[in-house]
Amino acid sequence: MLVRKIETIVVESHHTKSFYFKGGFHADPGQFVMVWIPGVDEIPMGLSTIGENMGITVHRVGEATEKMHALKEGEKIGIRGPYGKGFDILGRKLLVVAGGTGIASLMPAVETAVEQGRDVQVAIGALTKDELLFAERVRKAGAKIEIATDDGSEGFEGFVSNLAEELLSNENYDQILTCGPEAMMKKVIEHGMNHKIRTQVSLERFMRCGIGVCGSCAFDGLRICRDGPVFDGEEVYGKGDFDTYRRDPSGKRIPLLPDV
Amino acid sequence: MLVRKIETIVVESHHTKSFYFKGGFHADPGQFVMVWIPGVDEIPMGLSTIGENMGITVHRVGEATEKMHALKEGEKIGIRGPYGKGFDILGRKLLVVAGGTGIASLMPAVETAVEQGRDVQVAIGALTKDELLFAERVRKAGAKIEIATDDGSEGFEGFVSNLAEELLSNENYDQILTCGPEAMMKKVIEHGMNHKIRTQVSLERFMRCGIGVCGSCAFDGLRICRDGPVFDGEEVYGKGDFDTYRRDPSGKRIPLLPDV
Amino acid sequence: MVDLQTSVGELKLKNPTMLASGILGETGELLMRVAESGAGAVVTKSIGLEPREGHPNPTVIEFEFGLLNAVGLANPGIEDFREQFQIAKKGEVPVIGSIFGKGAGEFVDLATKMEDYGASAVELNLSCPHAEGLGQEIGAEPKNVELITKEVKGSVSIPVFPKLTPNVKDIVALADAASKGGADAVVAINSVRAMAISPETKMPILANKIGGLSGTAIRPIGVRCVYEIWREVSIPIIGVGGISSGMDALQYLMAGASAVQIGSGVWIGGPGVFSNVCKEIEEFLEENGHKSVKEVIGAAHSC
Amino acid sequence: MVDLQTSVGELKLKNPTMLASGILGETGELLMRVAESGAGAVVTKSIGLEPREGHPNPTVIEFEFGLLNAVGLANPGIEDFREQFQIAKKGEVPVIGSIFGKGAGEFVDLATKMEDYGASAVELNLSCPHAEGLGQEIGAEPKNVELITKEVKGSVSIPVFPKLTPNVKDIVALADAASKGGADAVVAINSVRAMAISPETKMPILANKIGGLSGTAIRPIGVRCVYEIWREVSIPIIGVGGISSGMDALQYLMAGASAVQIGSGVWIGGPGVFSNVCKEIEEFLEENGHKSVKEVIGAAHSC
Ligand SMILES: Cc1cc2nc3c(=O)[nH]c(=O)nc-3n(C[C@H](O)[C@H](O)[C@H](O)COP(=O)(O)OP(=O)(O)OC[C@H]3O[C@@H](n4cnc5c(N)ncnc54)[C@H](O)[C@@H]3O)c2cc1C
Ligand SMILES: Cc1cc2nc3c(=O)[nH]c(=O)nc-3n(C[C@H](O)[C@H](O)[C@H](O)COP(=O)(O)OP(=O)(O)OC[C@H]3O[C@@H](n4cnc5c(N)ncnc54)[C@H](O)[C@@H]3O)c2cc1C
Ligand SMILES: Cc1cc2nc3c(=O)[nH]c(=O)nc-3n(C[C@H](O)[C@H](O)[C@H](O)COP(=O)(O)O)c2cc1C
Ligand SMILES: Cc1cc2nc3c(=O)[nH]c(=O)nc-3n(C[C@H](O)[C@H](O)[C@H](O)COP(=O)(O)O)c2cc1C
Ligand code: FES
Ligand code: FES
Repeated sequence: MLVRKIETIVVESHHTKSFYFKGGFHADPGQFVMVWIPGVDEIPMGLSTIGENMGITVHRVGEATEKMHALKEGEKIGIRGPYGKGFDILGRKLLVVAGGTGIASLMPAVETAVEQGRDVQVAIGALTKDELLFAERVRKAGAKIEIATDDGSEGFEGFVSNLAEELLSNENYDQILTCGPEAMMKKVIEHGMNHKIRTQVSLERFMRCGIGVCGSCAFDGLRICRDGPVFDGEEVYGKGDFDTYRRDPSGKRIPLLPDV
Repeated sequence: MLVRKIETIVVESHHTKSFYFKGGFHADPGQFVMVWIPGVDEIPMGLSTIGENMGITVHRVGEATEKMHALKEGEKIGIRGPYGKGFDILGRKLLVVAGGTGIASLMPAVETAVEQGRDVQVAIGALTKDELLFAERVRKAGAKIEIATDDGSEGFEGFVSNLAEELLSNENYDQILTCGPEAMMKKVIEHGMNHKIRTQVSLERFMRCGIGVCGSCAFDGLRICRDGPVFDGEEVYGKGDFDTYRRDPSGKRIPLLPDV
Repeated sequence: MVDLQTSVGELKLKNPTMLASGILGETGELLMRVAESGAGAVVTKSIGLEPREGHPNPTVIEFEFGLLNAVGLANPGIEDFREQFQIAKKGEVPVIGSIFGKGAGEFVDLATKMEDYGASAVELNLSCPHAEGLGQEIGAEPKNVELITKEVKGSVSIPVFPKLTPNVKDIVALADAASKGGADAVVAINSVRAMAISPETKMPILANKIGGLSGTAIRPIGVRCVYEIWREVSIPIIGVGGISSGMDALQYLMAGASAVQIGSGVWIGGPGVFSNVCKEIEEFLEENGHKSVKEVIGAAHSC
Repeated sequence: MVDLQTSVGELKLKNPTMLASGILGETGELLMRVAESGAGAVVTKSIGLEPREGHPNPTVIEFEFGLLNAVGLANPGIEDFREQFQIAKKGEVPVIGSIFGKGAGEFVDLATKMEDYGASAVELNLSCPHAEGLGQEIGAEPKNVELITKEVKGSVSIPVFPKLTPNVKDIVALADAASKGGADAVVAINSVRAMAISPETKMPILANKIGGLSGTAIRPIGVRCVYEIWREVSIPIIGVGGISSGMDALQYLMAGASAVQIGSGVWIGGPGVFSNVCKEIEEFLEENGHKSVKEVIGAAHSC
């Protein structure tokens, strides 16, 4: 377990903050870490920034993320990782489709792909303008950006998956990378299949070990933490758990709520 | 613990045999291994050959070496190591002084030094002609050889330390390497000091761990297994244990018998 | 060709490797995947009567030499597990149901259910080192091991394997008690009570503070336990603790284990660890002139 | 500047690191060398009444994660050891005499001699895992620990430190017994009963078959033992097991140890391990705003 001081905290939106710390390890775009909030919990978080300074971007949804939000610069967190299989960054033209906090896990892929000289089109979706994350950072990275808000307060009015469908109809892409609610990703995979484009999706399930032994993150016969969290869209599309079931900490299979 | 098949056994004299096995590890000239004779004992042995095929040369003196001599090609021994600090091979002209089985631990140094283009003069001593070891191998390596036998049955009549003194008076050497009875090595160190030449000596004491933790091989404040077995002559010359005391398996300090 | 088939009492195995309890054993699909990856049998996560969330995170941390865990017997409860069990059986190797309870009555209820579900054997977790009132808190006493084994034996007809804790002065006494209770085999060992502190935060890392050490670090402890049990107790032994290679498994087999389980070995080796271990055992046996893995079981005792 | 001084009961130490018994502790000169290399105190090899050759070789083997040994309490006997002790004292740090015996009478005789020789304290080896009729075969029973401690306390005036075995269900009961017997501190832990088999020869590697596991692998076990003892027993604790860095030592200190011992850490780190560990502790304390090492003793219990 690495223990790191929080060097910088950035408020990204009313419910989301980024936390930066010195990594000291290599990570691939799409990998995650287990973040220990001492005395509270340990939770998985995608790396939203990789490099000498590592960053995670935390959406406040419950106790652990709440306590995380209450931490100050200089306080300590534990880090295990990086874990999992990240995105394969391939192809000349990439479409990146992010729903909500999903953009956090996608940012390193966006930045890496642009640095490698690829054409990157990002579609970010949020409920409303104020909850949009990293739009500026996407622009600064040199990627093209389109925005969708459910309430139309900025950009395209509607789901980002619909926006993605529009983009796919207008241009040819080689790869799609997506992270967000599974209902949204399911649509994106379908659009990808219609256009015969491979989609890579990043999934989330309850995790304990993060290293593929405890089985808590089971998703059909896959372990999200080790076989994923990034999977080929076609691989997960057919699975019974996709967009349907998750497991609670007891291992019980329960319905996946639409907004988780 | 590596377990190795004995590939070849060579009878070197009526009380000495060499055993060859596939090493699979790197060793420096002068290093030793702990040899496990399954069901019998584990004893330290200098490596008499280093390289892809490793060799040890065993003088039959007691139970373990007797059992070792009874082993056949194809039988298995355990190997831990290589351990310890070997010889520093330095200087243009080297004098190598070997008493009895001492030549075994010196052979890799002789061969390495010649390969490195150094001038090597070897002086081998034995009680009698039939107990001379590796004379042919020294010649084949391309080193010069002088022989001393206590009974005069071959070469110089007398102790090899006297032969060494003669060689030192006739030529200039940069380094002396020696292995054999401590009384002999003590003389060699003295001759070296008289000629202002550094002597490196290889020592033996009762060993258990071979890795510097158990303390069984204590020699004043040194551990033969880890700080040695090769030491600077001047470093050990002043020590109370040198040529005087050894320790038995209980750790008791007891007189060093002249021929051990 | 070397024959890797072995048996643990009446339970026949196509090879001597099994998945250890608590590793990928909570869901049917993962059990099936492990079976398809080459394990000779799979053991389920330890299941109790009711759903249980286990200890809060952190629950698992890794060292260079093993894992420390305090999952705390999280499980969906025996009722919910029925469906998972049916899926697991599709893997076409024996599925062994691991169970835990507060006393003989709970063990009996759970064992009966497992038999019902089609378990090939039932493993009694009398050894979890980090769950209050459960596991080793019961199973460190020989008389409890004997009693619970006897009660379970009296109520099911599938083989019964008590799993023993190494966190005692004398694991042989536990094995002996299991044998007296009628156990068909014993499983040794569960993880070793241990903990880790993070100096930077001045806190134990596991939320439960204390957990169980598993993996390479405990292999010499597990081998010793199996060796000691074999000398004194005549029922078969299933060896577990720190196995990740064929040579590791062979140490256990030669110490006296009729089969082995692999848990933490899945961490580095993935589900492929079972077929790799089998391949290495096979190569070793071939090179050393053996026709069957059975020839080396207990071999380290003949010297 | 951080103050590394600590004390174990009345025994004052310039820093919290000590040499563990059985490592380089058989001869005066090596004890002196370790003292001069920076250890805050040195513990002698365990000494008995008579010279003892110990078990035959192989007695020590190494793993990536620690050592397995069955030296078998080889020692030159208390009479012969007098001279070594006098040499050891030249190292100018406290020399603690470790002793083993078959019962209270032998322990008393040995302790009296050690006091005579000038020992700063006496450590009772009630925990060697591989010597028949000695060590843990006596010391796994709380009542023996209490009795032997009491008898030794009654006959010497130097501090008495029983060294405890982790190979029990409940090490706290042993510490409690030591405390009741009047111990000034307890030392935890001795090595963990373990073994290794060489598949190629089908034999246990150690001549004694069973030995004790030490080094990195057992650190989480030792930390757990110290943590458990601290919660229940109020006498000071000396922590030992798998320490080779400052962070390792800090885990023990925070678990409740007033000082630590290093044994197998000498394998990789050499005698320089003591000053390295001290330097690392010092740096850690400095960075974390502590003035004295005493501030972190038991710190992991406040959460
Ligand atoms: C691979 C992966 C990457 C993730 N990346 C991010 C990220 O970049 N940013 C972000 O804000 N969130 C991310 N999450 C989700 C994040 O882990 C949860 O939001 C967080 O654990 C909620 O904890 P809580 O105590 O605040 O909420 P709770 O009230 O405990 O739970 C809220 C939701 O979070 C889930 N959750 C709780 N604990 C865990 C756990 N140990 N593992 C997985 N899910 C859990 C619950 O199942 C529930 O659905 C990621 C999850 C995974 C699996
Ligand atoms: C670094 C080193 C390198 C050596 N290299 C060689 C070599 O190349 N060829 C060779 O023939 N011999 C070598 N020896 C000596 C060899 O180890 C002993 O001759 C052997 O151990 C004797 O065992 P035994 O049972 O036959 O004799 P024993 O009857 O047991 O004893 C005879 C002598 O050997 C010593 N001895 C016994 N056991 C050990 C032990 N574990 N460690 C050290 N000494 C022991 C005894 O103290 C005694 O002096 C070396 C010793 C050391 C320390
Ligand atoms: C994450 C984890 C969870 C475990 N859960 C259980 C369990 O539920 N029941 C059980 O009997 N053993 C459990 N164990 C112990 C293992 O089955 C096994 O006995 C132990 O880990 C030693 O084997 P290994 O070194 O191969 O992991 C668990 C071990 C780990 C690492
Ligand atoms: C080679 C060796 C010899 C030992 N001899 C003794 C001994 O004589 N008396 C004793 O109390 N402990 C002995 N021990 C145990 C250590 O003192 C220590 O308790 C144990 O090794 C754990 O610490 P470590 O991991 O730092 O080595 C010995 C350990 C080793 C490795
Ligand atoms: S979180 Fe443990 S297997 Fe994925
Ligand atoms: S043989 Fe153990 S210290 Fe040298």
